[in-house]
Amino acid sequence: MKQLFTNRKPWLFLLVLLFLAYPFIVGQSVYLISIFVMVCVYAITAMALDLLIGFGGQVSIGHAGFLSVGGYTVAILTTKLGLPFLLVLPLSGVITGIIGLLIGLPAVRLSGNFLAVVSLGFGLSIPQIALNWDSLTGGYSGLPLARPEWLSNDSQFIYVIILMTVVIIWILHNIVKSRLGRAFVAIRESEVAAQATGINVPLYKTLMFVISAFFTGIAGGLYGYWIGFVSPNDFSVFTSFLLLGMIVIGGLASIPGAIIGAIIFTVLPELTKSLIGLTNIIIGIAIVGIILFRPNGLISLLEMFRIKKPSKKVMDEQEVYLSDLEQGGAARDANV
Amino acid sequence: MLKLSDVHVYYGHVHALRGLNMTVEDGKIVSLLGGNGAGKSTTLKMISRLIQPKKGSYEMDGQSMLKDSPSRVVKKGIIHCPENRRVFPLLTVEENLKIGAYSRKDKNVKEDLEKVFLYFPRLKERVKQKAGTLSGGEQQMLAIGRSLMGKPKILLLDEPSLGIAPILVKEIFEIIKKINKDGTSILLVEQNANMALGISDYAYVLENGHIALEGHSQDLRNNDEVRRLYLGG
Amino acid sequence: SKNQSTKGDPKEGKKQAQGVTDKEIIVGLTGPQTGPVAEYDKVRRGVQAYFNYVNDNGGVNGRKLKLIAYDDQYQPAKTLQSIQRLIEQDKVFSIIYPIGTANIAASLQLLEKTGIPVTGLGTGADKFVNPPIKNVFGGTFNYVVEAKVFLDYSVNKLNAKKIAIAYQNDDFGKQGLEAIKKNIGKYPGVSIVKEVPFLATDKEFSSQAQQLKEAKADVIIMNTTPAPAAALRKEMHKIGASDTPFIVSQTGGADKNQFNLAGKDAWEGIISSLQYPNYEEQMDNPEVKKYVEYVTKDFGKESLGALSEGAWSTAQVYVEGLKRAGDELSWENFIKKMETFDKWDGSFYPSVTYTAEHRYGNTSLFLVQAKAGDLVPVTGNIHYDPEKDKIEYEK
Amino acid sequence: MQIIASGLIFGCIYALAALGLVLIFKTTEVANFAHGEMAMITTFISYVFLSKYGFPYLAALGLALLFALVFGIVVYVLVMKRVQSAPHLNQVVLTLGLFMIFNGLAGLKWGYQPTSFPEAFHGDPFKLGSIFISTNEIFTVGLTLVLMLLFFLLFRFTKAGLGMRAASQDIMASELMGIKVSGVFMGAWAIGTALGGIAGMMTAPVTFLSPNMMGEVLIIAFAGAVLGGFNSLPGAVIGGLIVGVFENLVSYYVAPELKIVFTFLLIVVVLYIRPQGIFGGAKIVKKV
Amino acid sequence: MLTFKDVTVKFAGVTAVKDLSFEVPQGNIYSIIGPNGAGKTTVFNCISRFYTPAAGTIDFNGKNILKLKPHQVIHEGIARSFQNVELFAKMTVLDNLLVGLHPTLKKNIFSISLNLPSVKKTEKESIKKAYEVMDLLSITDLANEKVRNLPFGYQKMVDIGRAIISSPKLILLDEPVAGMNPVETKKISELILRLKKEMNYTVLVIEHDMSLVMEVSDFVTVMNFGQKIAEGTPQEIQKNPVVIEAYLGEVEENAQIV
Ligand SMILES: Nc1ncnc2c1ncn2[C@@H]1O[C@H](COP(=O)(O)OP(=O)(O)OP(=O)(O)O)[C@@H](O)[C@H]1O
Ligand SMILES: Nc1ncnc2c1ncn2[C@@H]1O[C@H](COP(=O)(O)OP(=O)(O)OP(=O)(O)O)[C@@H](O)[C@H]1O
Ligand SMILES: [Mg+2]
Ligand SMILES: [Mg+2]
Repeated sequence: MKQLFTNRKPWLFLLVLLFLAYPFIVGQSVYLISIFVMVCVYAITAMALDLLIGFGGQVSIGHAGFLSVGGYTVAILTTKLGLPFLLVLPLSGVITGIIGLLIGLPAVRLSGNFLAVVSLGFGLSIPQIALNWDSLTGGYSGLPLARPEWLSNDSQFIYVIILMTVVIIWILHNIVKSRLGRAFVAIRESEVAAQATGINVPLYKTLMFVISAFFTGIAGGLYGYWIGFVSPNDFSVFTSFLLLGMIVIGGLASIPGAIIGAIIFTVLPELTKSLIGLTNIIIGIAIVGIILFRPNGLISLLEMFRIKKPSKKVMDEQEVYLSDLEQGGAARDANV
Repeated sequence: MLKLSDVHVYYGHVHALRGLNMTVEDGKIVSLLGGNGAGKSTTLKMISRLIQPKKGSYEMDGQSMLKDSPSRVVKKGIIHCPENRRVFPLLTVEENLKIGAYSRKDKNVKEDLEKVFLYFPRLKERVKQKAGTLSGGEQQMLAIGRSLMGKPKILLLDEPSLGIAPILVKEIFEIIKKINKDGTSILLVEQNANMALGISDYAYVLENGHIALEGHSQDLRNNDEVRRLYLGG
Repeated sequence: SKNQSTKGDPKEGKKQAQGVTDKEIIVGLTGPQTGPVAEYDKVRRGVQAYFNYVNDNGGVNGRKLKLIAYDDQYQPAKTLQSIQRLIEQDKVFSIIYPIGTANIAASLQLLEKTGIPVTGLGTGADKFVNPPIKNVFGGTFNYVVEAKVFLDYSVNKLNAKKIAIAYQNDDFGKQGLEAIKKNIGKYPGVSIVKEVPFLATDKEFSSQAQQLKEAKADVIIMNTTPAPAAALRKEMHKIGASDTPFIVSQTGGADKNQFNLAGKDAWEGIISSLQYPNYEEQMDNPEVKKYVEYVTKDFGKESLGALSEGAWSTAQVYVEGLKRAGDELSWENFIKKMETFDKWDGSFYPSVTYTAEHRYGNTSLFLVQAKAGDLVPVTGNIHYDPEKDKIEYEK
Repeated sequence: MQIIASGLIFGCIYALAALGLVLIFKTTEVANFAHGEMAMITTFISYVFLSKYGFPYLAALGLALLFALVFGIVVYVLVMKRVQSAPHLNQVVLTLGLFMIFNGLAGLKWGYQPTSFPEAFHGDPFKLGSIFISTNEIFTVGLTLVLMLLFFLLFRFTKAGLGMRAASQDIMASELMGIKVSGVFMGAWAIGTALGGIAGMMTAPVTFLSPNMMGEVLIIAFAGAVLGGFNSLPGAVIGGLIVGVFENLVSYYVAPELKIVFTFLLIVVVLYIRPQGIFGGAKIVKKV
Repeated sequence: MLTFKDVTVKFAGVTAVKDLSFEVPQGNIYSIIGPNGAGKTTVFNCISRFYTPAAGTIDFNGKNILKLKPHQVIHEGIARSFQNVELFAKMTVLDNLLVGLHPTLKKNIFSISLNLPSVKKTEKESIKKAYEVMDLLSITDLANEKVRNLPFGYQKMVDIGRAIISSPKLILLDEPVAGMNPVETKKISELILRLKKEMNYTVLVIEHDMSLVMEVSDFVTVMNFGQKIAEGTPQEIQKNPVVIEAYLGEVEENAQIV
């Protein structure tokens, strides 16, 4: 864990700087800004997902569902109830969080593929529900929504997004390096031992889901506000898969890792857009290549440059191959 | 006969074995002593080819083993009974033992099974129990029994007495003597230095990665330093 | 200079809009090229093929057409980004054939704000053409209109009383359904006896087939994409319920590939609609020849068919618009000239009409029936008049 | 009645797809998300043999399966083997990557337009009591059961099966027992892929041949298999059948548009009651 | 302090513990020994509530702990170590110990999210505490090693450290010195004695290494086939023929072990 906690400050600082600078760099180009926004949306989601999977060890391949819920919450609350932005955005998190709770409750009893399927089902169901609950969601034709006046200008709105993203990074970072984060990892490593050390496993598992859903919901909310329109086919199972990809190629259980993953998977398709029909192949190749050659994710590249005795890094790399082979037994007993 | 010379093993940058030299004569019992982290388990892992040394040579009967895969090594009759048991938790006791004989071609597996049950009657009582639910000691018995099922030419035992009741410890050492009499050479890693020296012909003492001391067990047993460091006497 | 013009507000008078030089006109297109609905990429191929044809013949008023196409994987957010990119980075003159109802809806704000001309919408959704949007011109045959025609035909020509509807549970399937529900009142004594939804991704249709069988309707109308149509039809054939007249929307029905999907005898008798010549029948028609020749040359035989034919036609209309706009290629003027289309029949489409208040484009089609592996026309052109909301059959 | 029958038949298609999935998981502990796409490619290969070279059905099937065996081995040796001791999630995501690559490549090579694929047995459906059924469907059902039984016995009673089960639990210990783990895994991938191929060729006539033919099917198959316990072959089949029938009942009696939702609700409920799945076997308390 | 009354634990086919009764007095070091599979670990697993007895009661300071959930046990002041070390393999030694402090720390999600001073402070304190424990076990230099990379012996120590760090009233140690050589064993024995003397913890030990048992125990209970077959002071036990017959084996041999 240690290397997750050390040397974080410069990281955050750099990020914030980059974020603030970006709009100036790209100027008024809505296109570049919108790529940036999508990066933020996915970065938040990826971090939230990483909290659940990377730290807590609870698989979810339905997170796209939470994104949709967040988006729809915003759309519905603004158009149908006309609530103000400052109230709606938090609410998108809260309501998604509540959904997360509902998913979390059965999830507590499950693990591995069983959990995967439940979350997958959730991810598949949300669009169907959105499609058929016309009265609430506007069905197939989706819901348009307008930003409040003071945010109608993109180059203003982007600062809200930057702010949200930075704050969320900071909060999540606080959580994972705190007692909570340790408890999550403990559950991932050994539920038996976790219980023996007084960690209320069911409670914490649910908590993980709620937190993760909460922030994902906010991301979805930002998305809704940005696009100004939500529809059933905004986020598919495929999105959930990509999210998995992001956190793994970035480096599991690492906040910067999640962010890197998000950046790559949002920008890469833009680069390949014009190559007729190659998008998926290229993303696929990226995933395979990175996992093959950087088993601990791209973040392990950065760790090389950390001010730290290099031995550690090399160790880490060895580990995956060596220790896992050795610990294989232990690791697998865990699901006995 | 096994021969290791100037073996260096690294875990990442952790230099676990630093120029290890040792030989295991045919038909002998050789014990390998040393404190925590001395490199005993690493040595065994290296012999059974789970770990590739950075440097050094490792020969069996004059031919190098460094090309072989673990399974090849097993076929050549070197069986490693690993640290912390590593029984297959979801397989029954019986299946675990059968797996022990996996690489054997000959037909008389049944007899050996009976033999193991003779050594450890508790296992016979529990043939159908999942190994994962056995008690610590029972798992240890199973691990030893499992490695015996492979009809080893050379048997590598990593702390066989770990978690075993005193009375059974004696039996296990008896068993070791017996199979050694039947022609199996044995490399024995033990924390219970006293008993290990008691049954072994020759002994090595590891200290962070290299041999600090070696000699005939009897001599080491009377060596003051060894008494102080490993016999707690 | 070009850069100059692009900076300036496109709408100002004579100035040429962005994306136009003396040498070329840049046109933008976005649609799925990969993923579940990658088949829609045939649209790009159709348009590109026609542009190639035009360019081979000297282009439009000496300007070559350059198509920039992006893969949006059918995700609204990506569609929006693609369009932003087309407008800002690539400085295209106009957008042609954007695909998907939700996708276009997500981009609508941007399109209206910039005012860039959009021709040949890749959706028949009513809301984009009615009420009209200044810079947006309909393309794909309006789902609502098609449904109205089907209903009318069932009642007046097949004199059906009991109608069953199988609809794809998404934007276009449901619009058809609603249109029929809305209009059924106009036909006394006619009623909907069953509504059976299904998903575009469904593979298994036994329950739908069963329900339709039990409905004992006089006519079954199905709004669908190809695969479900074939699958459902196959299933109904299996349980021996394939003799009721069965009308399938053009998207799902007017494609001979259906014969090999559903099986020749299962597909026999299906009625569907077409707006452009069935190329296999009309190889003698020079226009069709060109189409077949160019699509095959550039993208291979498998790219022929309804989707690329529609795209080709859309491109024809677009190019005609450019021609009419002449050398003054400002957005303003182009839009003005687009609005001069009046029952134009220079494209595959029977007749294309755009006015300030009428943006449907083509509102005429004819019905075909599956007979022994062919799609045989069973009506002349059927015209729908949006102003009067009337349907007239041409002999 | 017809509804249930058709449900069972389509359930068999899920089951077939699930078999290979489970086989690979049982040995390598990896849920192979590329399974469907590998099946799809195998099916295309067989189609090429059928249509281009006009091979008879059986020959085409044989050759395709041969290809599948090799395909599985190649995927394992070139990709999966090198991460076999990495965390399982990484391996799963890796298969997601493969999924995208295979799907994309197939699209480039064969295009996305669905085409029809011949059934193993032709002949019109006939009436069996109140239900319509075709020879081919009966064949599909039979095939599913036979294959399931075959591999079930393999795992239970053969030495190879024992080795596979051991390898899935503890790679290092298995190596020490003289089990050639990479060999075992390779076998699993080869056979699993071949099974997938069969599934593909049984699915294609129904879903039509196209790069996306397996997507949906595999997701449901996966769900069904997990419902069945995911490391049990009979479980995979039962799970597939349950889902198949349930889907049909929902779409006939309740709401076709919501069948996915209901199906997964069912799965959630079942798993809540039996977290290890129907055939998951009693969950063992971890011994500490 | 801890009272077992007629506790019986059954598993499919096996009766692991049968009508077992014993009482651990406050401030004592109390050992349970017995042949393999006698049911010792099962006793521990009942106390930490992983298993629930088929019959009998377990009281801790007069409170029935069978009512508790596993994670609540430690709040009563009962911590444990595991026989086959059960650590958080991919966490560092330090983090493993910090998790041990979990029950003692406040967990207000908001103050944590905002990393308020209160949180900062308690985090610092717990890290300090962790280092103290590591010093106690003289593994400080391993603080930032992942435990999975430690040799077995050290893992044992970390396991013990994680148990004692939350300063519980009762500590359960399951074979603390398995896999340690006599010298290291001595160190642990001394540690245990210090725990009793300096911090007056109560300790319940399972161990097969008689040298430790003889040195530290105030009282010993011997189990076999899930039942108590003898109890008494170490010396009594060592002489008890039943125990020798069932567990120790002839005396002269293990004279050298001690
Ligand atoms: N997977 C690993 N990664 C990094 N270092 C390791 C790994 N395994 C062992 N080591 C280091 O190698 C050295 C030798 O370890 P080894 O397990 O061989 O010691 P040992 O003699 O078996 O100790 P014990 O008697 O406690 O089992 C130790 O310093 C240990 O920290
Ligand atoms: N979950 C279980 N299912 C079936 N049998 C079990 C289970 N847990 C324990 N047992 C059996 O109960 C008996 C007691 O186990 P326990 O672990 O308490 O023994 P122990 O006294 O700790 O032995 P050791 O000294 O070897 O650790 C053993 O025979 C074991 O096989
Ligand atoms: Mg060791
Ligand atoms: Mg025990």
